Amino acid sequence: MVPLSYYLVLSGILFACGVTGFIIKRNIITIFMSIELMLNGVNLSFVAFAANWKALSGQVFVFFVMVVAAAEAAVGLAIIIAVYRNRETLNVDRVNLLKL
Amino acid sequence: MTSNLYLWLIPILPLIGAAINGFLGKRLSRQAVSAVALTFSGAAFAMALYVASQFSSLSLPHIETVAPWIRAGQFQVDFGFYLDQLSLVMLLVVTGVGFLIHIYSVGYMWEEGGFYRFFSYLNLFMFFMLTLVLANNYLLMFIGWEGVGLASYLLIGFWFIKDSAASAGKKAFITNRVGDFGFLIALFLLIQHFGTLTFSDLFQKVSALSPETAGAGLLTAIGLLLMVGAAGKSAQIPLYVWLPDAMEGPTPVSALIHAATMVTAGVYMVARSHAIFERAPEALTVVAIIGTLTALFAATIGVAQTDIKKVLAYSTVSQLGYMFIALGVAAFSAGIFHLMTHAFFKGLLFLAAGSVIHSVGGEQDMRRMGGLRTKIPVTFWTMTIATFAIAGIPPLAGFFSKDEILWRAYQASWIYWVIGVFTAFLTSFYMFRLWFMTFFGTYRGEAESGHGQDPHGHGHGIHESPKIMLVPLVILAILSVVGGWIGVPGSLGGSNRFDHFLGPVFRSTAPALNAAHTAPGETAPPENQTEGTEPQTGHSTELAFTGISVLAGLLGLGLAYLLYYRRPELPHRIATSLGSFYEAVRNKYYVDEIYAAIFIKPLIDGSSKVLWKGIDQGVIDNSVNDAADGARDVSDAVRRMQSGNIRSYASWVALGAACVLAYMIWMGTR
Amino acid sequence: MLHLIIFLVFAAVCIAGAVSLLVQRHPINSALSLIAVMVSLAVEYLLLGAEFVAAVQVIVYAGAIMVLFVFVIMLLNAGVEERTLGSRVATIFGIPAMLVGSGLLAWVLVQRSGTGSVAAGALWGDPQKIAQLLFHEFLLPFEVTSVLVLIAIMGAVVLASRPDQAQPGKKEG
Amino acid sequence: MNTPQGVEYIRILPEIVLSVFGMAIMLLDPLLDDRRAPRLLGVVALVGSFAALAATLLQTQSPGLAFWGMVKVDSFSIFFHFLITAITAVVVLTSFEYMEVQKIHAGEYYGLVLFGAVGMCLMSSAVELVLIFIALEISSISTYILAGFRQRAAISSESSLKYFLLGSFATAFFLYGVALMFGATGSTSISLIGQSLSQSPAPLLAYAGIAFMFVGLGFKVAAAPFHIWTPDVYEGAPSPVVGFMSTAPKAAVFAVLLRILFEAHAPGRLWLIWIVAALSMTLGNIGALVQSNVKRLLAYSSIAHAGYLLVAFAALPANGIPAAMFYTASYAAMNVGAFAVISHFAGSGERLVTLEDYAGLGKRSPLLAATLTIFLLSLIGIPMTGGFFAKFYVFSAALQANLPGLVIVGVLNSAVAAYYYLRLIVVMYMRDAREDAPVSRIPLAMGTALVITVFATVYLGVLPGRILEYAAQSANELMR
Amino acid sequence: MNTPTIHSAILTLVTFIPMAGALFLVMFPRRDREIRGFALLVSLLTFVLSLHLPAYFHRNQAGFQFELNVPWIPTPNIHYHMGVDGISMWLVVLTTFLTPLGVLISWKSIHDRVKEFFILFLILETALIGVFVSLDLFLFYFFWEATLIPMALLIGVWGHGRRVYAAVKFFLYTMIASVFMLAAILWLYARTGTFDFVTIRNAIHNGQVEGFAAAAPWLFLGFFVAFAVKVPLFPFHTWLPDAHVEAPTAGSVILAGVLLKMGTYGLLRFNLGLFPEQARANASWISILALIGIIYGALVAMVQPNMKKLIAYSSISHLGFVVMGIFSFTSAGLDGAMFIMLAHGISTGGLFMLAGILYERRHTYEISEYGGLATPMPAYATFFLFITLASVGLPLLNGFVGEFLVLSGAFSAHPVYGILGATGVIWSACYLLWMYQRVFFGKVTHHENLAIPDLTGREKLALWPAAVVALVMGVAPLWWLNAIEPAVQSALAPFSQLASKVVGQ
Repeated sequence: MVPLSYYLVLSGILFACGVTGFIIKRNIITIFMSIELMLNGVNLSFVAFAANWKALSGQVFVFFVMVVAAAEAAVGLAIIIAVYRNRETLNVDRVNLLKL
Repeated sequence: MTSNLYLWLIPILPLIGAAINGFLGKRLSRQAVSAVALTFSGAAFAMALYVASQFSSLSLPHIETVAPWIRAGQFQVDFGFYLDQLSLVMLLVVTGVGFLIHIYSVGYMWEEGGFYRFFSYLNLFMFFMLTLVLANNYLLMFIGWEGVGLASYLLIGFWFIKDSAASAGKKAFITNRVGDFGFLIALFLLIQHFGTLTFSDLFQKVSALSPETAGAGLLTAIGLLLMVGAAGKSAQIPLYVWLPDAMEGPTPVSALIHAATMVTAGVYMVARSHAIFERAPEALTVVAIIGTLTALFAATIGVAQTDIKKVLAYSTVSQLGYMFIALGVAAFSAGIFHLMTHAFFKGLLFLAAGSVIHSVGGEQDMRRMGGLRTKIPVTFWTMTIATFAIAGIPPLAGFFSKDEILWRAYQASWIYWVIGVFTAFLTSFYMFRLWFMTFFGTYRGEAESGHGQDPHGHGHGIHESPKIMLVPLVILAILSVVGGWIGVPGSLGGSNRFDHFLGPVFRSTAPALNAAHTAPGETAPPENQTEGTEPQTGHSTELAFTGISVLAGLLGLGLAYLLYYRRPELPHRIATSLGSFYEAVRNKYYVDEIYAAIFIKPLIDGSSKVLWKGIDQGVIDNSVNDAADGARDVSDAVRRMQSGNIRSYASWVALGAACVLAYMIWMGTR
Repeated sequence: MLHLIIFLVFAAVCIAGAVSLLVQRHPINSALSLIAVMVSLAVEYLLLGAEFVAAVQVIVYAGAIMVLFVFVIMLLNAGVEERTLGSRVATIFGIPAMLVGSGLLAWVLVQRSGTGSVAAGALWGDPQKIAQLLFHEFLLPFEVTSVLVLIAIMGAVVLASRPDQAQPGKKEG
Repeated sequence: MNTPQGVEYIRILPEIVLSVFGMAIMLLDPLLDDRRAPRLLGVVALVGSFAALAATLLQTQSPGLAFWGMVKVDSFSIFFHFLITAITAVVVLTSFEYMEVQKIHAGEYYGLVLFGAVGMCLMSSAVELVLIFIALEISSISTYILAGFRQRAAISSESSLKYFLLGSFATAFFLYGVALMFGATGSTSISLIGQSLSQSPAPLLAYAGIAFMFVGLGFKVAAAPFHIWTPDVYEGAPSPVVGFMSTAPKAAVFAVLLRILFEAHAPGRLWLIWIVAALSMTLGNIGALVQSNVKRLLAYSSIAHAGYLLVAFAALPANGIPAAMFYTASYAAMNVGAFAVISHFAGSGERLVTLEDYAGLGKRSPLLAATLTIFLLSLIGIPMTGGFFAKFYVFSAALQANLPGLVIVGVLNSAVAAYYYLRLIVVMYMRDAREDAPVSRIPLAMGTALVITVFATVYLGVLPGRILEYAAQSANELMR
Repeated sequence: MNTPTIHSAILTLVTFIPMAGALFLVMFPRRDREIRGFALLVSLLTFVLSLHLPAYFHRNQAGFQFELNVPWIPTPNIHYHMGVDGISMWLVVLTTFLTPLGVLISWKSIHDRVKEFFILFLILETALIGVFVSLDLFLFYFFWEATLIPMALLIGVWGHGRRVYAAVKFFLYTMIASVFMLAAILWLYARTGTFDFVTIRNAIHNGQVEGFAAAAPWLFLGFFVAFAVKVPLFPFHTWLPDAHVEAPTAGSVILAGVLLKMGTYGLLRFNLGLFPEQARANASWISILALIGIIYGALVAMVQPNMKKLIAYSSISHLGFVVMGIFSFTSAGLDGAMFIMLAHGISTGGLFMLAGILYERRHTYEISEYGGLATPMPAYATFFLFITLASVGLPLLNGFVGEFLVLSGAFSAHPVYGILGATGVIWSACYLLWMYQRVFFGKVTHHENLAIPDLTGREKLALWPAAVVALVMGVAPLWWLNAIEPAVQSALAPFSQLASKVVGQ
């Protein structure tokens, strides 16, 4: 018997960790991973709510999220490669040609 | 309206002349130009004579309304003309003297450049002056009022190459404007309280008011404001400063505008507004005081002037002062009488002076003249007549009018009389001083030294002026002799026809006279209740006073004779002994300098430094620009958000998200 | 009871993995810890009865996606990330905002999640039911995802392909 | 459990058409030789977008739900379909020249544009959060990629990276919002959510959900404080793409916002939107004041315009929704046009993008300058241009909702905004060109695009009635 | 000719013929001569057509005439509603009168981008006329804004020295101010559902607008700010000198002659027409601002070293008279205000033309650069003197009538204002005559001025009409006042209790 709120809080924590990672990490790939972490958090709450509402659509939603995540991963990593090719760095703090 | 005299033609005729000369004159020959000018001014004069001939058959005042001019709400002003004895006198003086001076000018200006310009200006002046005289409402009068100002501006600045001339013109116009400002305010008051500016209705409404209520101040205020206007136009203290400078203009101009006609407009206007003034005793008193002071003040200055025209100018100012004394004591007809005679002899004086200047090649400084008596006899004799006339030596014109004024002034208050007599003494003194210095003794200058601007001095020595200039001199001389005889006071066995003639105009004055007389404190003899009807008693006293004033005149003559004929070295010693005072007098009491210091300079500096540089650029523009810069700085600050660093961006997003979340939760929990 | 313990254990693992993702200095370690998070999440899904989701989680996420990550990390042989202080904003605003936000969120979730608790396998998401949904109600999204994947492929191709050497690699902008 | 019938396919016909053409392009790409490829593929894409336009017209006959309540065709969705496909067509036109000048893979480019359009169209017609989410991702990802299309330019890939990372970041927020919404109502269908929210007092979770969804969508429309990515991304991305992604996805996202906020009766939104709108307008305009790079300048201006648009969201639905719809339309017209001019003028490698480069354009190419001037005037909001009526409707809607404060902020902002648009006009006409290099003559496709956009801008400015009527009617349908 | 159709169509014709001409110019003539000639033709045609208005105008009839009212945009309910009354009619004629002169005066002075210049000039004319004839608030606002761009471009492209600064300043001042008006208009629309001026006015007078009482002060201010900047009233005036100094001659002529009148016209039409109570409540401080404008403008004008700046500041002073007259709420004041608007249009327009003529010859406006010009160019000096005197307010010239009426009106409403305002009579003489003396009198100081050519026939052609009109307006003002009076009376109707104090009760 696990209270629903536990799951939700866990998902919230994961989401928060993802946000934190995005904010503090310097390596672009890691930042991207943090985004994935956020998505995982979201997924957890979807599943939890699905269980809560006895509505399978929640679980289906998770599939789509995964697909999207996969797609994003492909595109994102491609972009990262492109950037790396142009700038020879993976440090976001050094990727700031565009400013002001 | 009995019969239509086409009064509007009188002013229009000179205007046509002005237009013709102005637009075409450039191509016309001098003969043609002068012909046009003379024709039209002469025609105006003829019209005036015709009107005079018809005069007896008219029902006075004779009013002709031509067309409406301005209408706003219930307030309306027409182009309308107003003819009564007063305007008739003015009409004749203006057209007559004006015509003569036109003739004179043909000779005087013959060699001048801009001949056509001169005559078109001169005709223009005639137009405005006649409009002023014939107007049947204050606004139309104001047209003429401003118009003559314009004409004088143009004519003073006729030799615009000379900066002094240009400045003098400007000075004249602006000083007049100051006066007109008062005039305008007076008009506004009239409009506000009487709703009309047309003389007939207006005076009707005014007459309804009794002088007692005048203490309420409305009429007094109006009167004072009108007086401001008059002071500007007629060169009274404190606005007289422009007139002496106005002598920069050609001499005929000085004669016509700054002696005979325009400067008397103020007198005419006050006389025209007698209905108001009579009900505003305080105003009248002010008029009298201003007149007195001006008369004295100007006379003293005149004593020390050496420029022949300047002397005449100051004498004009002081003579105008006389007229205002007359008005101030409600002796309107006397004032007008003096106006007329003064027009004759002062016009003559100027023309003669012009002839002198002409003959000595543009020299105006009396110290470089002398002994001209024999060389230019006609000028000399006419000048002599004029001088005696202005000095008030019987039986010349000036004597009667001046005597009349003095007598009436005495009736009001002895102070006026004393000052008046003293002024009369001064007048005759400086006039004879001029006379002696110019015509007697030995010639002190050399004709060849002509002023640059006045191309008369080429070569040939002193010569009498051409006929065309002398004829007007002679005519005016005659007038200066006989002009006074139409106003011989009863005391001298005359019947003062002039006074009787003008009587009807001022007859409506009964209620006010007490106030007018009692104002200065001296109680007037009760029998002098009405203008026009001379008191039967008191001829003896009047005669005595007449004697005194004549005496004063002769005294002046004597003194001048002593100082400037017998012992020409004396004046210098006196001057040195008087020292600084004499200096002050010579420099016209530094009035111009004072005005410059307390009005003009602060105004210019203030506007330039404080208003323009300070407020306009300093405060307003700067604040606007600062606002712009401020925006730019803020913009920079906003741009700083764009550090270009993804993590910062994410932080902003997170921050925003947190805020939104907090807000929504707050909304949800409420 | 056991149920709760399992949850807590794997929740702990989850959080530990997440934290280590943050603290690890080398991308590979971060990736590995992320995998740990995902696997333990799969267990949580099982606890919630979403067996199919759990399976997919392990296969697709932990398997495919993370492999991709690791591959890229290797490809670009990303080293230990250096300590650069490119963004003061992040420390001044970002972290506090994150803390506040997550605090609020947690409060909401605890306060008003509006339910009691869920039993193990409260809702049994077996493949059959899922398939039913996926191919009827969610048919359109399912089809549309194909477009999404298509785009992803194209994008990867375009971006990852070297720019043609028409004018040899000069950088602009 | 029955299979969908034909009419339901008509209800997604535009999307189908677009994706079919997209695939066609991908198949053709390898078959053609590189010289002729761009032009041909462009034509295909153009045909495709026009076909989609036609399909949209076809839709008007058959409104209604489809695919188990996933999509809903109503005049609202048709409006946005029409708008998006039109934008796509124009963007394709503007891209012809660009392809050749910049030497970039035409095939993928056009394919991505069309596929992106698919996502956007779906967003405007989807009534189910799952579908909305996927459609959103489609449009976003395609734009991420498009942003990075100038591979040789470092800034391009950087902008793509920024857009991508931050975009996914925001998507995560949106997704979390959806999750919470699902948790609050147990459903992901907007209509059902609407019902449950309108019946009982909304649970706190719903508020949180709205908050997170708003963050995600707000990011996509570049509303402050989620706007910061915009300038960088716009500056780096290829100009036609900027013209595309600053209008079409925004329109779609605004459609979604409208549906979520109004159709789902999202609670407690007024002041949130008030503040966000005011913030966006102010930050956007102020930030633009000192920009010297034209693309950046327009990026800031687009932030500001998002703000104006949000003003309508604060107003009452009855006249707020039509105002917003009209605004998206006119903004699309003028912005696409403006970026078309920019991309034509920028030349190869997009070198000429600073204000100084525009000096003397009035002399060097009067036509181009005049066109750009029209767009700028419209952006300022001078009467007789679409921009004016857009602002006008928005503000009057706000006034009818009794929000004078917001209107004052708005009008002041539009006055301030005049300054920086004016700067560009001033530079074009009143500065002398540094070098009088004649601008390359405008090719046919670009010319057509400019004509269309100019016409649209002016038409919306002179006879806005029809469009607004339609918008109002669709708003009523939405409310029902 | 005299059929109702032409009556309803005439305004549209007058308004849009210049625009049509501009479009034609865009396409056809190539050579500069043709362009100029065509522009002149169009403007003259417009002028002739506009004479139809006074010709068939029913004097002594209030209300709007030559009305045309057709729906334009259903939502919002915008009508194409045009019409003139005695007030706006003359301003239309003024515009059409000044435009040909502007074309003539810029005949030679504009040599590059001639085509664009005249196109913009004609467009500007259309916009200006539109402002005066439109009775639909939206239409009004449209034309109002439409005047902005051509004017700014005229200044910024064909101006001198700091033209860009001036143009931007002009644009921003007006733009920022007019958005407040837009807000006010929007509010009215939101409450009444119409833009029709007459409808709104009646609705307000019948108190059918809910929440009006509370909003009225702000609405009044909204309109007021927009107009005050245009006029320009004292604190908002600093854009004017810059704009004038930099603008090309024709630009200045139109700017001073017509553009400024938009502000005073707006005050008269909208601030008085829609918010009588507010107008009366705020009259005091507005009049004081006007008063400051009169004196301040004159004093600052006196010390300007730059001829055009001087004239610009003098306009500030003159427009101060207008505002004072308007807010005296007396028929004399309003009549006078209207009359000054027209007179100032003619005389100041003339002055700017003259200044421009001088600039063409010597390329400077610095007064110190001149002196003694009366000798080399007498005809020019004469025209200049004449226009100067008209501007000084010499009786029988156009300046006087208006000033007199305004002052008497202001005086009867509030003596102190009247008196202080009347000092303007002195100032104007000071600065103008001083300037005249410095430019024309004395010896020629700069040798390059010795050979300076006098007026050419074309310039005379441009100056004569102005001079003649100035004279006619001074001699026969009734021709204008007759038409103005009824409109003024109806404008004053709501002020009846004040109107009882109208001069000459």
